[in-house]
Amino acid sequence: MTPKLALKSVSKRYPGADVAAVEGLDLEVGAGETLALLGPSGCGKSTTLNMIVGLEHPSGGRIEIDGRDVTNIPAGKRNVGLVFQDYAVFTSMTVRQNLAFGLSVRRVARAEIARAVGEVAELLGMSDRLEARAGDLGGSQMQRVAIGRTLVTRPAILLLDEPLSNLESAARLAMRRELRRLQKEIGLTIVYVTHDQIEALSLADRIAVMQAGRLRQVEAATRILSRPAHTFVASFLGEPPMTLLAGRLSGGVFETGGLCLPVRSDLPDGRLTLGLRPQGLVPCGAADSALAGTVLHVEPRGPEAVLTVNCGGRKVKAVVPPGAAPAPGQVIGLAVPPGAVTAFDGDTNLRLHGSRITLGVPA
Amino acid sequence: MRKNRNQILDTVAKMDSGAMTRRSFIRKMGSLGVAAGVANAVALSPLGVRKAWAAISGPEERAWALAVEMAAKAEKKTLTLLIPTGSIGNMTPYADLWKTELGIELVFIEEPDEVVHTKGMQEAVAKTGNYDVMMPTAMSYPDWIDSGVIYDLTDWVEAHDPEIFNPDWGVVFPASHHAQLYNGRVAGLLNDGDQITLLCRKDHIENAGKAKAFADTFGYALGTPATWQEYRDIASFMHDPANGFYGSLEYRSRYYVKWMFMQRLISKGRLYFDQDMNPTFNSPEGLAALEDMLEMNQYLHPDAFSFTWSSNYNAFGRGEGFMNIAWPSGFKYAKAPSTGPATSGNIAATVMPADRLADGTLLHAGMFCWGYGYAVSKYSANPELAYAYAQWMTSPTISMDAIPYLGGYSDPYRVTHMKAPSQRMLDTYTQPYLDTLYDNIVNTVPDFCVPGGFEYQDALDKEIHACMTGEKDPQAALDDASRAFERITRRIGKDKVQQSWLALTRNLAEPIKKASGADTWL
Amino acid sequence: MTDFTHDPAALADPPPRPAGRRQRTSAMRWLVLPGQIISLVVLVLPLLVALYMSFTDWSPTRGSLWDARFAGLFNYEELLVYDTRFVEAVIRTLFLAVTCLSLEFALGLGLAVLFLREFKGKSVLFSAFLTPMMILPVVVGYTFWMLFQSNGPVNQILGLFLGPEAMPEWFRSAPLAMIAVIVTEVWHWTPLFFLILLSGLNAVPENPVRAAMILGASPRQIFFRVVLPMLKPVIIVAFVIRAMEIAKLFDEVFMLTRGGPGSSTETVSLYIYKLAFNDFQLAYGAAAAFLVLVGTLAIINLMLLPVRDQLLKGQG
Amino acid sequence: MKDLQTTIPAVLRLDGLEKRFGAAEAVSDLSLELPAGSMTVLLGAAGAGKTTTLKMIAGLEPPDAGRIEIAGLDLTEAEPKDRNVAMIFDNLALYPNLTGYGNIAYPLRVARQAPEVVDRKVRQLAQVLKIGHVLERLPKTMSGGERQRVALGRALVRDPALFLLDEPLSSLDAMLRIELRAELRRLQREAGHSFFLATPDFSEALAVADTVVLLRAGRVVQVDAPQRLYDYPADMEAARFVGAPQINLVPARFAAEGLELAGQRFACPGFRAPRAAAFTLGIRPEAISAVPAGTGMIDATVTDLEPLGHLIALSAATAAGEMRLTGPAERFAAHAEGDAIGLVFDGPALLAFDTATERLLTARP
Amino acid sequence: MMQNRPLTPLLALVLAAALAVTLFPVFWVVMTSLKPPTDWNAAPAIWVPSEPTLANFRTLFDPSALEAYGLSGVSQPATPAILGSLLAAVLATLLSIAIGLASAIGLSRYAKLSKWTPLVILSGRMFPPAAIAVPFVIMFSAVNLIDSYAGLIAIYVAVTLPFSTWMLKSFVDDLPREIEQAAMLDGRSRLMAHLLVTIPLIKGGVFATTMFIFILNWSEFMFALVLSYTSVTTIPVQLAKYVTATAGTLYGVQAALAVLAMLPLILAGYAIQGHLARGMTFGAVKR
Repeated sequence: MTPKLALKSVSKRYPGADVAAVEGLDLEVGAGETLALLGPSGCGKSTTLNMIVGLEHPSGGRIEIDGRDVTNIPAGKRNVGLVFQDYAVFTSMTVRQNLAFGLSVRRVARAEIARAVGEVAELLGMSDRLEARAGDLGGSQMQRVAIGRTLVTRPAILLLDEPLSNLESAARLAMRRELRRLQKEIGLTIVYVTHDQIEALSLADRIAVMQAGRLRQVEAATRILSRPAHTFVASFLGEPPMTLLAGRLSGGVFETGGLCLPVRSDLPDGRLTLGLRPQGLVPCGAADSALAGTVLHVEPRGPEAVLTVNCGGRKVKAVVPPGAAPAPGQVIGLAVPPGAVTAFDGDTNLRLHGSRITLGVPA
Repeated sequence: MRKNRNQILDTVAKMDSGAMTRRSFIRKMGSLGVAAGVANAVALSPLGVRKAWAAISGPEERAWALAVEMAAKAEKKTLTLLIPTGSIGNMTPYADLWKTELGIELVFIEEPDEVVHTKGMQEAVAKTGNYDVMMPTAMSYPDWIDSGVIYDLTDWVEAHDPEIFNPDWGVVFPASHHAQLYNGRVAGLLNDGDQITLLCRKDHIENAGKAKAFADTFGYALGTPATWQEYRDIASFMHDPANGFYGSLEYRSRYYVKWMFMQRLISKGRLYFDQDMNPTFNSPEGLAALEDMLEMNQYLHPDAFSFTWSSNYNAFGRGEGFMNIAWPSGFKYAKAPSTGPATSGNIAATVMPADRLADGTLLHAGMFCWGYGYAVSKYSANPELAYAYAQWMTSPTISMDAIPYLGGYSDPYRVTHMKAPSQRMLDTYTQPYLDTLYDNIVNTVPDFCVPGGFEYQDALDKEIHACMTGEKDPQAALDDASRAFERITRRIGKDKVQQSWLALTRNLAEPIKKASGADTWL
Repeated sequence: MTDFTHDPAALADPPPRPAGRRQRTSAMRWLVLPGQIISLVVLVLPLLVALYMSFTDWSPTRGSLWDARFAGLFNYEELLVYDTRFVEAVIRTLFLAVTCLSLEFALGLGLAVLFLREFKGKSVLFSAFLTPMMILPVVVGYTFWMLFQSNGPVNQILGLFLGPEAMPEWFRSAPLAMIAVIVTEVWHWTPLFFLILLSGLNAVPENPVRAAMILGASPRQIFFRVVLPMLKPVIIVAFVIRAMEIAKLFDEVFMLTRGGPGSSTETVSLYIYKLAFNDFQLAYGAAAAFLVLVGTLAIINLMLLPVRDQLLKGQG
Repeated sequence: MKDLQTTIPAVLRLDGLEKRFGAAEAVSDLSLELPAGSMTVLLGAAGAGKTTTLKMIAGLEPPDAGRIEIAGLDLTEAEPKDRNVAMIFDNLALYPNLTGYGNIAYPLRVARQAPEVVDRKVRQLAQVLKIGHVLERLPKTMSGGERQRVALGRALVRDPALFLLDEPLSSLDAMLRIELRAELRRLQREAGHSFFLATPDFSEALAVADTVVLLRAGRVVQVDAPQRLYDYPADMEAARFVGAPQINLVPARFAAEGLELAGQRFACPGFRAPRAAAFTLGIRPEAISAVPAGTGMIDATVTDLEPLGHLIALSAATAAGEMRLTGPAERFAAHAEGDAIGLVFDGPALLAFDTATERLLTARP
Repeated sequence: MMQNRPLTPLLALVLAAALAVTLFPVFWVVMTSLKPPTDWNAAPAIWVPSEPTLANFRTLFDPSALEAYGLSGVSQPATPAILGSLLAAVLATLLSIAIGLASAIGLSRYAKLSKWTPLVILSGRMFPPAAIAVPFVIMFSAVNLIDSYAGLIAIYVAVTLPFSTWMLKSFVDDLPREIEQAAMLDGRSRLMAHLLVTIPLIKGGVFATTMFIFILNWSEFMFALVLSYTSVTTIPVQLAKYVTATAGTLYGVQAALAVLAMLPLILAGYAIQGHLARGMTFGAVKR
């Protein structure tokens, strides 16, 4: 089946810049799928988005929508909708005029516009605000207008550029739900750009993690946390993210800084980075694990608490229930169940697939 | 003037004692800068030479004596004069004398013509005392006196007698009255015999070919026009725009155009108001005057609509027209080779054209317009010194010397200026022209020298201008002007204006009073 | 376990009102005071004097202002009912405002749009186009007076293209003189619109424009339906500023036509000046000035209404 | 622990502080005592009056009423410079015309300290804050984190009695924010500074605070240790404000068996019943577990599953209204929308609120 | 995008024409200032002077300079007007800025503005000058300020004050108040914080405002016209006076004075080009 959207080794290089903003990007988005483009600011995700929508022209590669090469088709003719981070609603127009804009510039019949606008307003729960001036609306309502304005034109692909980042936290939660509802009801193909992993995890079917213009991993949202393909992904995702220990494995001992841990694994000796999932670590007696140390501090988070434990000079994070949290200064051990540790190649930073590794059980 | 004072006195004394023949007396006086006519009059005077000389030179001497006294007393050793731009040339030659002999420095503040009145009125409010002597036109006196910004000079005039009313060497009547008095009191001393006369190009008149062609066409001889009809005929005849030569130069520009109308109106025996202050120009005569002007437009210099006096003088001087309605200074400039390259030596001047009245008589009337004079500021630190300056500058002797300077536009106004001119005066104006001036001035009617004068003249000017530019038809223009006049009179107060108007019209030439009916007014 | 007291009893005695507010208001007062004094003495006070004056019949020929007779609304009635010259001047000034502002806006916008294009020497040209508005109004008036002389360059150029009939006497005909005034004003102040509109255009946020583009709008549709409406506040401010200046228009016309021919180019300012400083109908002139001031204020306030909040925030 | 009050001197004492802007009351009746050497967090939504409070303490806003005592001195009327407090503003307010060095040195230079002393202190601090490389640069060329540290340096260099931090991390990226807040915490602990930090982010408050002061509409709602704030919010609004996903609030009644929700009665072991018969029950999402249908306390239908990484937030329709619960992704992944499930509440964790006053009814241990 | 499209030849032509129209009057006045009297008002008009001369400029300082061309009667040098303009404009500008700065800081930092404030401030620019000129004359005569630069400067300060205050306020508003508050906490007094922190940080804005107020003061005509008696005069007033008996309107001399008058303004204008929009609109439009 033809993917709805395909990027084929797309790159973007700005004149005068040392590094490419986007380099060799290959990505496919299936029809009805929601893909989140996740990465820290400056990783190239907005550039990618602009290239998909046609605001920027790629320096190399091609972009296909429904199998059709649209690389040279101008924005506005690609049937792609974009919702901006700052909403970019037409503040001088009413909500109705905003919603009608995409159709009226195409000289669609008045009745047809009215119908489409009414429909979308209904969908977004804005029917009673149609005559309000868009400039007078609050953030989340502007957001709705921005989305509605795009939906009216029935785009093949909807691109959302950090749509929630300008909202207050309460509104953000509500809007996230709203988006999930819309997604379900309309069944659109969505590319969602964000730097907020919770949003990505919550809304996307698949997550594409970008760093420095390159795609690091594309993975189902449900699996990406447990199966990071790259140390960057491991360090970027998770709350708190994995504790990454870069060191060397030799003779069943993993040495990182001043910390030596016994390891049982099928890995060859050499440079190795181990990632410890904080949620996987279990506090235990200091003697019960080779991974032991003093509790530096305890950060309560409500339903849970984050421990920072100084294990031989390395700070290891673990998440525990708040009631079970040890006091700072206490010396504890951290048991490492097999699922809690991930191994990465010390040189390429890529995950070592299929390796089994057990850590920290004292010999 | 002062330097040879003793020599003049010596000469007079010698003549008086019989030690000198009349001929050598006149020659000697001439060499001392005294006009032959004056010398002759002095020599022939029944009063005797010494007394006659004293009568003429008396105003100067009394003024000088007062100046010496006041200069000594004065703490402020400067005398500041507010004067219109362009008039300074008649005054600067004496500044050194005042500085060296009296220790008084003359400071001239020049303002554009139309601003002098403004500055004076402002002084009424501001009371800065920055001006000692102010030189307004005669039209300013009523408002200035009412505003208390200048002195009523009557008492000083009586004390120091500038001899302005003397029939032999005083200011020519009726200008002596309408250009110096307000309600019968002296408000200022006239310094500038402003009247308009008609200048024609003698060389073109004397052109035999033209003369014949003209006579053939119009049935009378080509010459200076005697009536407005002739004026128009001649202008149309001479008009040759293809060669940059136009029938006449007169004014259609704002601020000047009203005079062209007022002149024509009085030629028809109408004054501006009747006895009860009703405007009189909204009448058949006024309409005829306007229509005459409209008809003349086609024979005018194209710049008529933007002329100021200086651009007018220059255009005429460059030879761009056959006739020009001009102030005497215009003649002065046209005669001087530097400013009138084309006209120097080629001017035939005449009094303003006349109009035939209903009864068939020819009415000669002239406009006395502008007419700068010296007034003394109420806020002056040294008012008597200022007065002394005014009397001294306008005295028969000094004024005779001052007027011919080219750098100013002061014009002859005393009888002696015209009837017994000095050589320099003659050189500047020529005797025929001085005679013309005299003939014209005795029949003059002044500007709106009544309270609110500037408002009246501006209201009239605006409407006449609008009519000339085609913006309004003549009747509408006159209606509007007349309405404006009624409003102005109402606002200022009818009684006040009327009193001054009647005082003014009482002292006009008899033919004019008779023609306008003013002779019957109370 | 708490280290904090949050004891309502602590409030049993209401604490004294602290002096902090005093301190701050006094800082404010001292900073603003000199400006207030100057404005009061040199702006408000004269205005009050003028207001008082406008209800009297004062003119210097009637002695001092304080002895002047109270005339009630006489002056105002005169002006509005009988003084056609005043009413004409008001209408003429309004006409000038509408004509000049529309032309300046259209030309300024056109120029600003040209400057959105990319070309060489843009910054130099930008400065060049701003030049007129930096020139003194009197100099502008004088310069155009020269240009419009009958043998001036304007006529010379007109004659070259249209023949000698097209070399009129500009200051001799009411409509032509009005055109000269309008041309002068438009030349002088189009750069202001250009400048303001260009700043506005450059400050238009990119995203709404991009959004419209993605929604399929043509450049033309984007300009008229998205960009211009966003410029509305800026446009209003420009109009307000210019309208205020036209209400006071004096210098250029004074130098150019002195209000002539007749009074066919006389603006309210010129007329008030004439009343006050030629006729010295000071009370009458003050009344005229007040009518103009009140009218201007009303109009400007109406124009400002939509952007007042932005002005307060100091944003355009 | 009441005796702590006597052993640890209060560095800041606010007494009945009030501030209004026009008709709007920004802060009212604010009384507080801040122990020295602690990290106190002023938590509140935007517009709650946090910044106003800090600025009043700093002397930048005069209070309309009340008293401010810093380190034992009544400084209500003192000029800012005489209060010996440092403040880090949400926009950092670095001097844009001074280098990093100049910014940090500024307070010392104003105090006319000897150049060599200034230099020593600045360099020392730069080392601690790891900003040696930006000392010669202007703020506009620095990254967000670097600017943040310079601002911190400018505050720290003076060693004032009290540090006021107004949302100091709000402009930073999520990752950087977490990194810096740990560092802030470390610096405060190590030097024993007194920090008063304002933030709208409850997770930040919980993470760093010794004590959280919850501010709402200019009034103090609750002053508590972070975990206690979460466990025992003073009222429903506080409960909603602290915690994500939000707490479930459903009308409930006390029943002989234990609880009555929407007409269903069931036992709820460990639930500390309030004295009221009818109340609003507050159930944290993590205090609900999903069990097979029919085996729970009440029945529910899954309406939505929202993956949140390690957790999944599950929305379920019940007779008492929609409830959200969170559970480990592994366990919830099996559910699908429309599934019938049962819900079990964790009795000890349940909270009861007065429906009318919204105040917490559950007794605190 | 709206930007970055190139100029088509047609548009380039339009631009060139617009440029010609914009610069022609300036060209004309400059050329006229270099023309000998014979070229001043010649018919047909002379575009480039036949024999360029600086005599017109010399006449401004030495009225007899034109006598070489046979023109006499120029009696007034422009020197007093130039000096007077400089004195009045510079002093009034400095005062307006100093007072305006204080007011701007006061208003921006400590005052609550009502919705009427912009209108009140703007109304300061709406007074028809003729309306307040008469009361000025009355009031000033009472305190001996008539015909003094002090009086003229007082008026200039007053009428430009709303402008300088509002414009400077917009610059102060741009500066986060936290910066000066930081300085206060760092040990500066309120006053010193404003003096040593606020003002230096908006010095670009202060410069722009200064230039702008200078432009206003230097251009002012009506007040100077009304209030000049004997000792006070400015360039615009002098410009209207250059008419003499013999030469009529002294086109060239007037043009020379006009050139001298506009030169500093054009320089000032270019120097603050970026802020000009803000200045012209009372700080309402920023760049």
